[in-house]
Amino acid sequence: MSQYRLEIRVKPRPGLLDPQGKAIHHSLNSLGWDGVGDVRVGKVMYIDIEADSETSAGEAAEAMCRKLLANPVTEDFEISMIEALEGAGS
Amino acid sequence: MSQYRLEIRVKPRPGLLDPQGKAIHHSLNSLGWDGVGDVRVGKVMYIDIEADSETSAGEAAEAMCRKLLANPVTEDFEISMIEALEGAGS
Amino acid sequence: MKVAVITFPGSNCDYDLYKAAQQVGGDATFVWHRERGLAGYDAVLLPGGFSYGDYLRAGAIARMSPIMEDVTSFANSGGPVLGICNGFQILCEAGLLPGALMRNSSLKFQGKDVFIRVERNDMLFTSDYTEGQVLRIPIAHGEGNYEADTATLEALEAEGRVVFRYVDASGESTEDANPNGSWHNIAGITNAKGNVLGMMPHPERAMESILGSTDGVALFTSMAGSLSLST
Amino acid sequence: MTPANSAATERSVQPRDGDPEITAEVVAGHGLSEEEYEKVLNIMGRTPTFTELGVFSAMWSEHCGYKNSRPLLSLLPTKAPWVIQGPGENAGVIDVGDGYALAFKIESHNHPSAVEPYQGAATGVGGILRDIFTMGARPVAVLDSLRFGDLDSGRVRYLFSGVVSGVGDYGNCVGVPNIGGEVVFDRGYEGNPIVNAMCLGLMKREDLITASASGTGASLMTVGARTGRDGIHGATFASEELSEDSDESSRPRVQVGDPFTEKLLLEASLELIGSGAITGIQDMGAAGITSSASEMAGRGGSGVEMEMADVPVREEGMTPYEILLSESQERMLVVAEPGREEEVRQILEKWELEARVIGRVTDDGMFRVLEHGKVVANIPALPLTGGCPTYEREGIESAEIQALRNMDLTEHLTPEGDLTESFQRLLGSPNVASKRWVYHQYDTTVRTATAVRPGGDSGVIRIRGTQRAVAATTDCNGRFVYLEPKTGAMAAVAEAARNLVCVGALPTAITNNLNFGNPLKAHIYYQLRESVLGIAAACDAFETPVTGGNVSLFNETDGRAIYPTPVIGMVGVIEDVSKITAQAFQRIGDDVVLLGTNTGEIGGSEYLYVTASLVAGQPPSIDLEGERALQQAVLSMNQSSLIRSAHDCSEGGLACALAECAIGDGEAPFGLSARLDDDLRPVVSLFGEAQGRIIISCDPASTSDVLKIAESHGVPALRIGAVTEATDGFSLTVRDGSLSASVAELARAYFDALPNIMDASPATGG
Ligand SMILES: Nc1ncnc2c1ncn2[C@@H]1O[C@H](COP(=O)(O)OP(=O)(O)O)[C@@H](O)[C@H]1O
Ligand SMILES: [Mg+2]
Repeated sequence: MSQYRLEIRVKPRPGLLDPQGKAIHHSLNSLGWDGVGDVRVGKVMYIDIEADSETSAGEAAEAMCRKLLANPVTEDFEISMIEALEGAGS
Repeated sequence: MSQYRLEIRVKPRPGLLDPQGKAIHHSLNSLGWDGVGDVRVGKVMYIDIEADSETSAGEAAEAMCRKLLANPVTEDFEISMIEALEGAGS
Repeated sequence: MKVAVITFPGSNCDYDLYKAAQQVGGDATFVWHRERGLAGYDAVLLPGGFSYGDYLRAGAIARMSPIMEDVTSFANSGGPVLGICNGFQILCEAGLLPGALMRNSSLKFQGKDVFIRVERNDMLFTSDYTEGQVLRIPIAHGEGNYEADTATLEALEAEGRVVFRYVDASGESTEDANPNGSWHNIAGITNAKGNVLGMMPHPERAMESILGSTDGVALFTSMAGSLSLST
Repeated sequence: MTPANSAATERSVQPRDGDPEITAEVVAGHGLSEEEYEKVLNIMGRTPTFTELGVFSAMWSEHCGYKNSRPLLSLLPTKAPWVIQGPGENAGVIDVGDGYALAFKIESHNHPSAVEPYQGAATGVGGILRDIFTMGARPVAVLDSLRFGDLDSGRVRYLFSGVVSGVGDYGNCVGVPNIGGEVVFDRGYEGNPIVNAMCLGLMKREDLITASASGTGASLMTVGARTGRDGIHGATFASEELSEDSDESSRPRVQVGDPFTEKLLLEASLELIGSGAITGIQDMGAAGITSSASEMAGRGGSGVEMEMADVPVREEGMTPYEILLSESQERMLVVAEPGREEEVRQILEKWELEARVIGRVTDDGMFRVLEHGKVVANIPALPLTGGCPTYEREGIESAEIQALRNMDLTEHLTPEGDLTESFQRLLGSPNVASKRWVYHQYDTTVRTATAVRPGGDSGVIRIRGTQRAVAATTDCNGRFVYLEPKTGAMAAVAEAARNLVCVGALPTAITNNLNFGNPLKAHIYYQLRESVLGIAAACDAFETPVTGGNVSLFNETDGRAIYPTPVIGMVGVIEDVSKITAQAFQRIGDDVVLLGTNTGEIGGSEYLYVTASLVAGQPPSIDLEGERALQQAVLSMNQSSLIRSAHDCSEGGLACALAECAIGDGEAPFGLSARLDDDLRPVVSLFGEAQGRIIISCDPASTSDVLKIAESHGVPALRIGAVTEATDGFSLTVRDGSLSASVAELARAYFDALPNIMDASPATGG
């Protein structure tokens, strides 16, 4: 078993209103950053997982997203491997 | 001028308590993912910026983080370029 | 006492604060966040609510409002500034008070009465209370978990800048009495000079017995008393 | 704006490039029956365009057209001298004295909440707030009436916690206090949660404004948020049954709420109404621009013409069909006085919102839609809003339910352990236990007007500057309605009235939310009809007319319907806030008096659900005259300041009600020593849910006066015991049994039940 650190990004589905992104967009514009267009805001999670392999760590993360971490109705998610941490202690 | 899409990840500073991460950790464990260790939760933002170059887009994003997007007391941030979008229309 | 109640888009306790100031004889005026200039006011009040929806972080966007430059110079020149709930969050974001208000440790909004203890009454905000007095005051917030770096926290305690602390009915600051996970049960703090006060509980909602408590009144009479003496 | 006039000469409808052809399949896909489509053809005199079909489909959905319920709704009493605005507007309005009027209404968001609990509930609150402030009233209170399956399912916990955060986050952000509601858990709602939100708004009588479009040439303006592709066809969707794959197919239909924009829209709307620059205003709720524009035209007896290219949109390339049917939130349609459009724009601008002229009021009675000057829809407005066919069906009671009602319950009426153990289980059952876990997530004190917060029998909001207050409650026991719809519906109205008189408020009017299954099934139609008849009878008896409401049908999953649940939202008036009566005991030594009769009716009770997992038996009967007398007796005791507390008996019966009086909010509990010598079995005596009972406490010196008042109203009254010190414990004795427990233990069972369940295991969406 090794230990992996994964990064999971959960973001609002395209087409859905993102009030938070809208407010940030508006604020950046009024602070003088005119060149800012669309802003979308989501969550990023860093999860340490113990698994046999990188693949199985990724699969576990995907299952977690489906079950708990992402809202299937309003959010999409992406998973990336950040690093393989040796042994059990992270 | 070109259009760039940047990804900004804002995360709780190490050492700070992250109740959300703790709650997710707890839930994952009780859903049977025993191998999950530390969980940290932050925000991810996708921002479209018009700029002369990739470098200046990145610099603008950094300035935005310092001014507004991250709270220096509690958060760190990281910026990555996602893609260069041609022209003005994203 | 002439007080400015600053209204941001999304403020929702502005009216309550205005009424509280009036109740103690204050001459209150709403000042919209895009207005400029605070000359002629004796005190500035930042109300609770959800400025800019609390999007991004509570208070983060509001502190960029034009009026905040004036609030900052008002504070820097020694003028009394009181921020309640979202007002406290804005003061922290603006750097007028140290630290930050993070999400409640329960991850839930908390709306209920709590008890807080008056840690000092030698300030213009608290002179009508007695030291150690226990107040019953409503809270209503999702991000009231006070945090700062260790040096700041230690300085706050060492310099006696914690003005209010969550306690139980008997006045003990226990973990159970802490509604949001704040460090050392902090409910309200002041700046080094003592002219800027930020607090999460809502004294303006504890002004009449029909509302369940009158323990907030003394905060406003303290201010009115001190300010009418000084002008 | 593209001048609508340039198209005025070209009235013929242009088929749009790329729009699907109208086939029988397309028609069916829009939820219109053959008969209904025939009627469309008759009205139009030609085949409708795709855009027009979409408009009809939305307006003639159950949600907008009330096609299965309108004939029944006409049976409800709607008139009283204090009713200023009855059904038909965004909200009902009543006179509450001293020059003030109260606007109030209840609204469901059941289907959206089943798909996405957080956003579904949040946008439900947003919608009902808009219904209130478009009447010119400032929202002063929210109540939420919620129902879910049993909490042992992760999915149910997910729905429950998501709905509660959604209700809370939205109302908290806008700054409207929550003053009450209900939460019920029963397997009958598994898969189909009920999320009803009620709002109260206060205004000066003269500030009332309505949603009608009149004055030819006046400008139609959209104000608030931009229009996106979200929620397209939500109105049709809300009228369909959920099926296994609803999650998939309804994804794009989810709407996201933006309470911050709502708060700005609220302030801007009230300022607009105050300015006199507008003559009509309506929320864009279900079916978006389509319903708001056509209903305003219908009410004003006028027509409207709108240019879709002028509607501010959030996404590129939206078709007129999409723009017309979008249910993006936080938008309004207003009718501006000619020449004052700029003033409207400036008020919106101050609140950092947009206002745009998109059309005008016409005198030709047509609902006309243009796209870059070309007419894409041209429909007579009146038949569109009022011509939806309505159906009266045959209702037949289900034999299965009849059998449940007639079931012999005898074997279930002896507790397995001792009585006290059953009692504690009952107090800790999620239906009886304290709902603090819920309302501590709500801001209940913002606006500094909340005189009674959630946790009491009714919430109370004082009217600043007067001695008056308004009280409100929502109630319905769906099990009773399921077992016998008419009796159950009467019980819902009666319970609401009891809850009001307990705080000292005179019941004044109701709004109602009819949550039912598929009315095309005879047994469901029976439930619907009987329920409406029950509400009508009770409202007549109590002089509490119906000023509005909402109908949510097709609450079924895989053919299984929810319990018929006609939620009653009732409001009342308190003339003197200093006379509000508390729910909890106030003083040691006070006498405890039971008003009403302990009949021991236990059918449909929480006791049977908790101990035998049963929903069966004859539900408690309702004596409307007796209820009315009880209400008047309690109000008279309140007026004479004779009583210190009042609380009605509902779920969990007499024993649980007494425990609630003793425990209070847990801070300063009391004990009780009481005895009741009736000849009923202990279980039915203690836990039966007979109607028409209120427990009051009073100074022993007042007891004889209290009993006299009761007698003069013909209300049975009996002193059953006295308030004691908490340390003396809670003891309640009946002829053949007794309960005794420490008050601290009872308080723990009562307050910790929900937090323990919710903390124990995670809520999962999957
Ligand atoms: N969803 C809710 N939102 C706000 N308050 C609630 C909610 N559910 C219950 N409450 C509060 O808890 C009290 C007790 O609920 P309930 O047992 O249903 O009361 P009752 O039987 O008197 O109608 C309610 O009167 C209300 O004030
Ligand atoms: Mg009650």
